[in-house]
Amino acid sequence: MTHFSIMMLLPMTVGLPLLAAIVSVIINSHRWRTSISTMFATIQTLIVILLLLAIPDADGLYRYTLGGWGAPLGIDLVVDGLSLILLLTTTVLVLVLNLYSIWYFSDVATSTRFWPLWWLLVAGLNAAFIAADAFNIYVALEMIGLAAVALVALTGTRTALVAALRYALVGLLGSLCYLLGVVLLYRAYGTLDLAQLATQTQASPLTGSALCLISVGLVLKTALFPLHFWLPPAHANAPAPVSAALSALVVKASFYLLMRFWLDVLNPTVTGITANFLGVLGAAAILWGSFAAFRTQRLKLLIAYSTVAQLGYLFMLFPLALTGSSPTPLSNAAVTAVTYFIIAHALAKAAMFLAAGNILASCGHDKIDKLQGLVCYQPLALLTFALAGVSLIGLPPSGGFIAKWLLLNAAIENGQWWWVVVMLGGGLLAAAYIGRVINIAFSQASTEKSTGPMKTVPERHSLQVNLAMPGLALAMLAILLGFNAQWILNLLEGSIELHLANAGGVQ
Amino acid sequence: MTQDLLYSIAGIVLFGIGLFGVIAAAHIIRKLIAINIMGIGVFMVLLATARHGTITDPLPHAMVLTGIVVAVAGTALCLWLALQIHQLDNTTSKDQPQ
Amino acid sequence: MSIEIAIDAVLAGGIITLAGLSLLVREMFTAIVLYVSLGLLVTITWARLSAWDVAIAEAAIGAGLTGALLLVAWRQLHDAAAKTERTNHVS
Amino acid sequence: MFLKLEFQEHKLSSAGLSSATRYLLGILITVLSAALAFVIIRSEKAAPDLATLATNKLNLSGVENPVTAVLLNFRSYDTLLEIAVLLIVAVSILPDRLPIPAATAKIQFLSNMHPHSVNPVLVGLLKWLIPLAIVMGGYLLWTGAYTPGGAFQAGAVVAGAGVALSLAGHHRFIWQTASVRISLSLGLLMFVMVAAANAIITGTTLQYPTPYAGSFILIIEVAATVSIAATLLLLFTQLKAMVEFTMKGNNQ
Repeated sequence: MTHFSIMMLLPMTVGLPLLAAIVSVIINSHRWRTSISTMFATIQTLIVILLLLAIPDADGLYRYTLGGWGAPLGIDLVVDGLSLILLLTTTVLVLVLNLYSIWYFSDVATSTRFWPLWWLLVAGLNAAFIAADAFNIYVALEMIGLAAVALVALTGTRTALVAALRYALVGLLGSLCYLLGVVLLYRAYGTLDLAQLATQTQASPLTGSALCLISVGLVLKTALFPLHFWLPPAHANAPAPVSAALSALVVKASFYLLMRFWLDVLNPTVTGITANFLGVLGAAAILWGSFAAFRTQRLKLLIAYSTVAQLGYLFMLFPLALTGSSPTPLSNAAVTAVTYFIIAHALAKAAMFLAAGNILASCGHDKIDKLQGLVCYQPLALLTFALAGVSLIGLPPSGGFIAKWLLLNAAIENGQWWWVVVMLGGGLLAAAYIGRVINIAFSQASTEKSTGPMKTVPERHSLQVNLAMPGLALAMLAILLGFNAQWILNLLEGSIELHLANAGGVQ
Repeated sequence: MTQDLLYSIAGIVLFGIGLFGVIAAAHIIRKLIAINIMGIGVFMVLLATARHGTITDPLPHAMVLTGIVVAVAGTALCLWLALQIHQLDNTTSKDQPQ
Repeated sequence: MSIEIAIDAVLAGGIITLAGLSLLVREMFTAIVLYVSLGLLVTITWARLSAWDVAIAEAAIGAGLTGALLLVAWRQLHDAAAKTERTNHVS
Repeated sequence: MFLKLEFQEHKLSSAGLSSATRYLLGILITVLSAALAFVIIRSEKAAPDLATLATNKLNLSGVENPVTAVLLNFRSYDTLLEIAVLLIVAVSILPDRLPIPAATAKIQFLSNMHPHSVNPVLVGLLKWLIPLAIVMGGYLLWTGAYTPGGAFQAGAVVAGAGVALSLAGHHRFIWQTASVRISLSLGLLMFVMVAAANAIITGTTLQYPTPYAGSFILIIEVAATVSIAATLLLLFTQLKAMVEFTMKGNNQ
């Protein structure tokens, strides 16, 4: 019976956010809406923690048959260590961003739209992380895409609306490419269930085309280097908590799906050349993204370009896990490293966007050159930015350091030293663009008038502290992740081994 | 040449035409028409796949129904965004000369 | 059987032609009208593939509503453009 | 690629691509499409196992139309998420709430207004059309269990009646009322509620108890029809309302 009740938690990870969205559409009171959201966020966290505690008993994998029909006809939900880690990251960030948004969206007009869309986005993310059906993933991707677009448009400025429109077009294009790939798979294998596809796929031209289409769709949504053009304006012009969620979670959802298709579902069709191709694009993303971040004039754009660069590191996974002399143990090392990287980047980048949101709110602009003396009137935001920056650069005590160290290790053991050069270079460039901001923020203001805060600080002081705390907490978490790495590493290593083994085993 | 293959190929051609249009056209309405044509192409391949002689597979039909609704939702959101941008442009361009 | 295939071939050819035309014509209004007629041909195709549910939905939502939304949006963009042009001309 | 978006028709430019790029793009897409078509011709199709399976399980689904069975029983989770997609668009297009809560309470969804011009033919037609559309919607909804039709088609027909009503000009829709927000989210709400109720009754989310499967599906479909009709009508009237707003603004 205990097993039964734990299993019920899995569909609830989608059902609860949907319920929260419905309640926030119907309810008209701002105060009620925020307290109910906080309640839902807390319950969601509890559910994911319970799932996390129970998963070793279930041999690392839950499968839930919705409607009782079972895989080929019905839809299943699957959660393993990897998806649980992503669910946990999502739920922790949702909890923190929820608190931040209560203060950030105290303006009623925007908040009536924000809360329903926010919860629908969370529902879509959770649905994508636990999906086990190719078409179901399409619907979840559309949910994520459209909700993200609507959230970006909340800013209401022309730049934000144009960025949202471009994001929407790219999202629709990506989903259609993905869908055509799924259609080809259905044509060839007569099933949509990922586990069944994984057992049946053989290397054939049709499966290869399907992999290409699916990858193009998902890469477009993940914003890998030559297809990243839509990301910086969309992430830089959204409201602060939305920017944080977009960079930390939304692009990771499509990357997670890419991971599942390449390492697991369509693995037989993957060749070394295509894996290396993705790696090269990732390397280009690291260099180009960092360079663009260094050159840009606006703080939020800098952070967005940094996301483009950091996404490049994720794509190191494909050459490291899929090519090389002894693929089996090393592939796990690469997967662990990349998953660790996803968590570290999610925490640091969310913290950074929240800090930038506070700076933007208090200065009325985020032009980097005019941020002199920031340390005097926004010390907490700057501290958050610096701590998150430490993790992004990959300096020793942080989560980012462990993530990069694991990646470098995997590359060296695999004998692919050229990726090491790129990754170290990316770290140096990150130090350069983050150091540039810190340097200006600590420098003395040349003239009082041009640089001082627009609004008088004292009357909004309590609100300012409230707004600073969530970001600071996330930045601290990003650092602390480095101190307590072993716990997550154990969970990851155990579960990913099982995940890959189970992919072939479940019929 | 069977009905299945004929419509599968036609679907791929429509997908290609739409893809070209969505990249090469500049006007937002043209881009949206192109995206909808791409969608029709995908649905056509899917519905052709559903035909197995006398047997017709209902799963693709349900998938296409879902796809049509999602496509119209996406189109409407894009049009709404475009009109909002347009409205902003109009009000500012009217304010500036005066 | 061959007549059936001929009908299908004509339908598919018509759809592809309309799709190409709707992206090539200069007038946006014509493009939207072409897209709606494309939707009607597609509805017939779905019926030929014995997807009756899809055919009804395509006629109502795919061709009908999408076409209406496109037209309404086009009219606004067009009217406003004509308006600004006229005011610019007067001033 | 998407760096340039145009909203003005008289600038018939082509996304900033040079004609050489356009030709290259055209050739590239043609080659890729031809390759894909070739691959499809050469590869074999899977046996229709799922179609047989769906037919065999049809009598357990509570409906006789296989497509409705897939949409609302076998793969109802997809439909649930799809209705959530509609809610996303509805929420983002919904106009801002009125500032004074007291005033909102008195306003009803459908309110009378004086038309700019009366078209007797249209009004006469509407007297027939609207009841017919409602009956037609109900019929499509009911018949969806047996023959082609269902919530989406019924919702579209009812929304069509609403569009005709708004075009006649005697009525207008006020989207700021609480009843609108309830009808927009009703479909998703009922779906989630039914899923939760099933979890309690049968122990599995979205698994209907077999003898009542048809009734559960009908409950979901009725609620979904209301939401779909409301959402589609909202999409149309909101895009159209922006036209009237701009025209008024320009005339002043």
